[in-house]
Amino acid sequence: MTKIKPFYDGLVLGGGIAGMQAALDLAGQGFEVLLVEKEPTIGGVMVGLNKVFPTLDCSSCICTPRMAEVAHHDRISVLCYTDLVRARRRNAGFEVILRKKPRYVVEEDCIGCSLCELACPYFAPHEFDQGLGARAAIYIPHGNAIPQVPVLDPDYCMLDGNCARACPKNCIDFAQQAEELSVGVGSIIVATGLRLTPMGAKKQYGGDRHANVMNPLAMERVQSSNGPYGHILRPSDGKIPRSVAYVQCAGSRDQSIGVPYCSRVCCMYALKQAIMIRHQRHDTQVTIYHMDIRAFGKGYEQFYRRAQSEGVRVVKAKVARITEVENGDLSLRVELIDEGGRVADIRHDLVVLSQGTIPGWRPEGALPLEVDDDGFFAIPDIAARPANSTAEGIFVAGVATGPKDIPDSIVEAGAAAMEAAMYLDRVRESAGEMA
Amino acid sequence: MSEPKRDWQKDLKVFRERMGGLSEEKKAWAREQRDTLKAIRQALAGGPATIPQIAERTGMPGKKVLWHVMAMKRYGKVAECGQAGDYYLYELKEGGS
Amino acid sequence: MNANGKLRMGVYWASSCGGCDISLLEIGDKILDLAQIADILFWPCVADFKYADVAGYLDGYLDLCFFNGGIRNSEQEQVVRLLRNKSRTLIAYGTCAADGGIPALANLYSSEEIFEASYHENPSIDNEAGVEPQPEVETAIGTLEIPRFYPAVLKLRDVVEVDYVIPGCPPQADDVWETIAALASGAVPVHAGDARIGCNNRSVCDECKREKREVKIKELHRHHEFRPEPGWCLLEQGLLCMGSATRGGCGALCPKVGMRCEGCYGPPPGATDQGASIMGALGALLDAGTEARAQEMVAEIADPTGTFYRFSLASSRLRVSSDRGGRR
Amino acid sequence: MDATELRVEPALDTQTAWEPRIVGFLCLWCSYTGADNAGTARMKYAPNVDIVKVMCSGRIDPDLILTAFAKGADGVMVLGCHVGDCHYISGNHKTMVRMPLLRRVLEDFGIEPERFRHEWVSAAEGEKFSRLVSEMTEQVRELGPLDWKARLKECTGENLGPWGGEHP
Amino acid sequence: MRYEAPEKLSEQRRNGDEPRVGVFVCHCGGNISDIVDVEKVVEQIRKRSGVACVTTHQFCCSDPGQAVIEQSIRERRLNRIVVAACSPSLHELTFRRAVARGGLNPYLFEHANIREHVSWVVDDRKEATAKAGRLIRAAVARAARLAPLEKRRIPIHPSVLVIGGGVAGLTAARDLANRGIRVRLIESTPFLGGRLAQLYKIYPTGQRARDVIGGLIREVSSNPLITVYTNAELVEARGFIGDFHTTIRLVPRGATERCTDAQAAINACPEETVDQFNLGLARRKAIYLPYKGCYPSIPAIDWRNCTRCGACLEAGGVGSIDLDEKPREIVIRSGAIVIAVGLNTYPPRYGEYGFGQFAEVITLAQMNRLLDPTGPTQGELVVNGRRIRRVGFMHCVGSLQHEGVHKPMRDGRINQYCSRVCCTTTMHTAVELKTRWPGVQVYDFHEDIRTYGRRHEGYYDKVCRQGVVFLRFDPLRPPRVGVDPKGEWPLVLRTVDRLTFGEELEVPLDLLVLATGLVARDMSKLVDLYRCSVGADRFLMEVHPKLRPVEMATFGLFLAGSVQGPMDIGESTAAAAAAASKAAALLKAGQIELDPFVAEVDTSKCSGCRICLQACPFAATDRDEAARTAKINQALCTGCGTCVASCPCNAIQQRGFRDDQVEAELLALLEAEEPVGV
Repeated sequence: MTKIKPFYDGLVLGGGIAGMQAALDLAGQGFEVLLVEKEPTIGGVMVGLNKVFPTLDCSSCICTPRMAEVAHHDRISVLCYTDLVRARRRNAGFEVILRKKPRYVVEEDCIGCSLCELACPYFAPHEFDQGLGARAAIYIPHGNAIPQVPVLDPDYCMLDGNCARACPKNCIDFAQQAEELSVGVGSIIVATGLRLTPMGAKKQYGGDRHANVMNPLAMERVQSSNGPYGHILRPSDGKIPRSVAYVQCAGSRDQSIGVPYCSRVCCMYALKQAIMIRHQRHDTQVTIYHMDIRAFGKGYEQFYRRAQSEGVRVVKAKVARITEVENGDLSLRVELIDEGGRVADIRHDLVVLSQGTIPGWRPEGALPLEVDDDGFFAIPDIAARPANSTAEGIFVAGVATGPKDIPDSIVEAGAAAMEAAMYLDRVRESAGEMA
Repeated sequence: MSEPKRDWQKDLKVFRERMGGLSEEKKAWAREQRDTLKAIRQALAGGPATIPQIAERTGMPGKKVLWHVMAMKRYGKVAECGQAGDYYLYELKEGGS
Repeated sequence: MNANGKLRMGVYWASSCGGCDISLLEIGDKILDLAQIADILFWPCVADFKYADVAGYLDGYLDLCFFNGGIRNSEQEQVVRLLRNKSRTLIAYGTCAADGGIPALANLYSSEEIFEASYHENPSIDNEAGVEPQPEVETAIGTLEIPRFYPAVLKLRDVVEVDYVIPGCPPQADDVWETIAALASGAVPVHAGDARIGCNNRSVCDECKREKREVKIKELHRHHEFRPEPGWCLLEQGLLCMGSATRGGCGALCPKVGMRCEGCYGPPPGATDQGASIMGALGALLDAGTEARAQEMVAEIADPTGTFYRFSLASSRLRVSSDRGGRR
Repeated sequence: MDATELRVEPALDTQTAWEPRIVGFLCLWCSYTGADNAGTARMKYAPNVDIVKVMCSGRIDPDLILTAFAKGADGVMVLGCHVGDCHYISGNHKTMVRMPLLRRVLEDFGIEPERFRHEWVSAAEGEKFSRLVSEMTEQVRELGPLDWKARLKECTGENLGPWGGEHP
Repeated sequence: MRYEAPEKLSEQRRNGDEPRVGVFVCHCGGNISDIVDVEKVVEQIRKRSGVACVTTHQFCCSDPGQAVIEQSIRERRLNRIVVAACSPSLHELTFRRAVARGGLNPYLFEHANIREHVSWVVDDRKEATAKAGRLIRAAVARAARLAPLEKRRIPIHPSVLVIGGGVAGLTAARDLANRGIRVRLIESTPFLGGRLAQLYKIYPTGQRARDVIGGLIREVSSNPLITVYTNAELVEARGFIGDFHTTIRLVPRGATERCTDAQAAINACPEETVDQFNLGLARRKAIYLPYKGCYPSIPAIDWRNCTRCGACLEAGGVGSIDLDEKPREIVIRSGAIVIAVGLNTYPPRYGEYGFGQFAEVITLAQMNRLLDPTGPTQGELVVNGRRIRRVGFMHCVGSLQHEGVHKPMRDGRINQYCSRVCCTTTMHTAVELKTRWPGVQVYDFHEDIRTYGRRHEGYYDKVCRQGVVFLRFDPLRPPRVGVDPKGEWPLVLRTVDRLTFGEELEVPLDLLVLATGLVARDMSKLVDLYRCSVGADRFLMEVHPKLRPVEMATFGLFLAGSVQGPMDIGESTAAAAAAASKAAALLKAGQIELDPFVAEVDTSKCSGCRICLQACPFAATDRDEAARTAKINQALCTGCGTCVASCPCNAIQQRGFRDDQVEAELLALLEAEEPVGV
């Protein structure tokens, strides 16, 4: 971990794939960058994915080298587990107040050996595995986390000092407290990513009540070889699912829950997860109930057809409701559109809800930025300057400007870095002229 | 390094005070987890079992059993050892108690 | 040298087809000159020389010995050690002496398998009693010994030091004559720097005039089912030409007439294992695209080991097959 | 398979206890990282595979594998990025051709197919890596020593020439 | 591969480079030493020849640990360093830096991973100790043969060539110039603006396309760092990253800057031809300006239709036109190249949904020209002299094609892919239509509606509310277009609607708009010159859609916009800015620094078999025609070593992974368990 300097050319908010790419592209052009991430590790959503569409590359194989590149870059400083308190315009740039949350571990001394984690006897729901797996009360977020430094979760810590006793470097620091930092920055790139609509958003689907109705990010973890189960199993009883359903637009294109827009990636990840299920269990049936299959990107339609040829059933239908029947199985009331709207009750033993994508963070006054009625940051000139926010000197990339797949996020991050670089040049030029 | 050596025991004491000690709720949670793990270990003492089998032996819901068994598996206390129908079998690992 | 100023020369034939002996005659008219510059003191193929005659010579008495064939049995080993001692210049003559040659392909089989094939299985064998040669046989006239059969064919260099190697199946007449002539005049024969006569320091591709189009191999072919386009690299056309993994010097004789190089000059300089060389290259050349197609293409190759190591098995990394099985 | 099951009881006479010697050629970007991952997750597996790291599985010359066998390895593993994941676009496409070719040659030499394993291991597949290593070790253990070095000596018998059976 | 190790070593010794290896074994605070018997390992390693010292440390990676390494290098005259600790992915860089601070070349360092690969995965102390010993002795053997290496530094010529003058090319050029970088932009047609200039309004902002492109052109044309060449054809290209030389041919435009009265010259021209800018919906002269406000504002002569009659010359005034100017060739040098040549719309074949057969069947792009008040009908909805009342939109014309249902393109391939922008463009156009002419009845024939992007769904919702009728067809049984048997309407469309029990419907129309897909342009020249990779969809292929989405496999070539695949305007500008960002990073650094693990050819062993030329995924292997051997372009080599394994003569070696280095490591691993020294 590098020492934090008093001034940076660019502040990147968010250490997901878009934020990392923006930081790399800005630092690549010679600027000093501070990357701030709220979680204890960089990597964002992508590092938790199993494979990525349409190439079925392993997600962490793509994401971890990026993370290492960011961590080792001479011109990038990384601050994990840190929130933005506020940024105020100052001179041509911004004064930024950050709040570094206590890890209770001295980052500089830790050697990432996880002896503390192994010494802790308590299990808490593991965020990285979407709660389906467990972790100790002190834990390294995951095998590919950067930094490889544990974080102590006081909510689950029983304060018995097992971890400190096990640490070979005496770096458990119970005296640590949140610390406020003030940094000057020339420009800001916001790449704060996404959240999904709550599992209970659509009452009739019972995502928050039925054990075997899963969220797609949890499914990614379940499909990963280093995931909570190591196999695809259902959460209610560890059964190998024989019939899996995907309910598309379960939180998108739906005015009733305030997400009227298309979440853009759900069709593709559903197809991808379906293929992965079929690869792991040839005899498991997978059905995708959808409104339209939006396979619009490069190679996506081909991927859609591949999924069908590999036995994934794609059915144009509306799912009215999901009810739990015996043994944790689920019954879906479905209106089959291509059969003239026939209504049927269909049983599955696992259901994945393709939830809507909503903004990962709202500025709430921390940044002088406007948001659109869709909740994402407003972009005044989305066609010609897609990375420029409503505030001068602040740029936006990735899902912060609307749902997006990984390639589009990465490309937009490059654009945001370019805009920030041009802005910094402009500011310097005028400062030079004034002097 | 000129910094004085960290005294974690002292720090922990202060930390404990700052956290207001252990709440009853938290103590109960820890107790329940201990009991759950103990029950699962007992259920597995007789040999490998599936999640529904453990659930039946312990009288706990499958979801809870699965979660704890997977926790034990992650930290090397339980291992997978074959399959029975649509379920995997789990067994206690030596030295994993 | 003899008092008459002639080279004292020996020729011997061990584990090989004998073609090398004949190839000495390919020098043509020069055979008459040979008589002018050399006295042949030992050449069992041509006249009835006895080992005892040779054993009687002082060490280093022979100026030159052309030894062709590898070492497969105890007699051959004794003779090569004898000739080594008696020869000032011992030349591993021909591919079998140099790298084991075709007889060394038997190294892929155990002795038992070889005997089984040679004395029982082959359809042309008439051996109802199932007799196999024994090293020692008691007869009325006493114990008869025949040479002991070795578990593998060895190249000459595994047994004795050699002064020069002339590879080729068979070697080229010019090289033979130039070597004899040079030694007769007291000069060192022209070699490639590593005592290899008739070789250059590159692969056959260097001498091959066929055009490379830098296209990948879409499909593999065998000679009898495919007529290659003239003037275009045979390998790129899908014939498993060994030229790129074979020591040059022959002038790319085979590719010149539309036949794939079979690799008789052994591995190129810098390489030890001819098979590894061509396998490395094929990795870059086969246009498989998918894993399934790669496996399909590999499966299409008839006898890869025999193709890649046709002449150099005895000098490959592994050299002999395991007695646990090997090829059936 | 669990690694602990594979470990034989330590023999009383450690001098004579044979342990499989296996060389693993791993590409840096996926498979080596996968092996690291197994370590980070503290997955126990057989200690018999020693890793030689290369930048890309496309660098793994068949000659290296033959050398490993000739010089005493009982088994060889070649692990690279999955097809499509190659850090160098298509380096592993060459591996994908070379390894099946080599496998056929090794079989002709009488080296059991179980002694040579070619697999794709991604950076996240620490579990797969540890499983493969343990499986491979067990397979080779069942076959016993290959000991090609001794085999070469045996076949060349007393005939060892000036180079003692080694290559000049 | 000859076993060269002994010679190499003796050679090293002769050169006075006798290895003195310093080995540092890390305890990692028990993480290693609790399992591995470090002392025993030290004893074993100490005995090995070439090892000058073996030191242990609690934490080698800590500041004091690194200081010990630095100090030992100086005090014990070490010239090779081995650290046995955690994974190199964590600390290889740390130790290389420490080695450099100690005064040694950082590549004389070898890392043995005895934590992740030993102590964390082996339970048994004896086994772990043995394995750690093997790994360390292998590292020592390898280290003894290491040679100093330097990072490669390749200078970059300080300018960028942008190919293509559409929205992506202009954006990239503008962005680069804004960062102070010299840009040359070449455009193959006489005017800038590309396809965007032909659009009417763009989604999701509803801006006039011409305003967007006009603003961009103004920024580009007024920036002194940008030189624009129109009517420029690619002729030849040489060079590589840092120093490309591209030859272009400049075709004269006929009119000169002294042409003050362009309109007079145009009016005087007697030759008329199809107006391609208006997609064949109008006609223009052989000397022309595509639209008012185009750039350059000087007219151009369409030489194919010009008869050189001289009428324009007389009308335009002295010096205004030059009919005799010859094309000239210039060479543009650049450090990087941005490719932004865009794409085409799918050309429907004759009879496809009645296209060409009926004047009332037009494409979506033509519809956009009709809606434009400056277009051929001054924005009136009149086709074939008839005011339009019933319009149908047909989706996926030329996209989402199926084998056996659709006729293949000229290269024998069908277009399986989705063209991405047509659904939203259709919805956007339908909104415009229903807003301007609420009485017009609109039908929409689709398979799926893919309004995926931000605010796209809004158009879909809006047209639904505006009463557009949606009919869903089966892609395997596409609708058919014919003449209305009743003669009431010019066209009738018959389709099976899957939304209403699959009944066959007849929809009479007086205009059918084909939402034609997007296809790659013919880029054969470009592909040939720069050795670009092309996908099955005929678009240029990026190195990796996620790792390097705007870069080509050949270093220094960047992709901007829809040359890569269908994109809308916002996506194109984002991609262009991303490409500009990559190019700017390259140019600003002035040089690139690359890992030193490159391949090199020993020309004395190379036989010129060209196998390596096919092995390299990055076209770094090339041929030296004079020497008839291979050569490796250090600027392009990525150091994978694939060519090394491919060379049958072992004439190629990879620095840092030479055969003798890898083999020494291998042999040390395979040594008998109790080593007796080398």
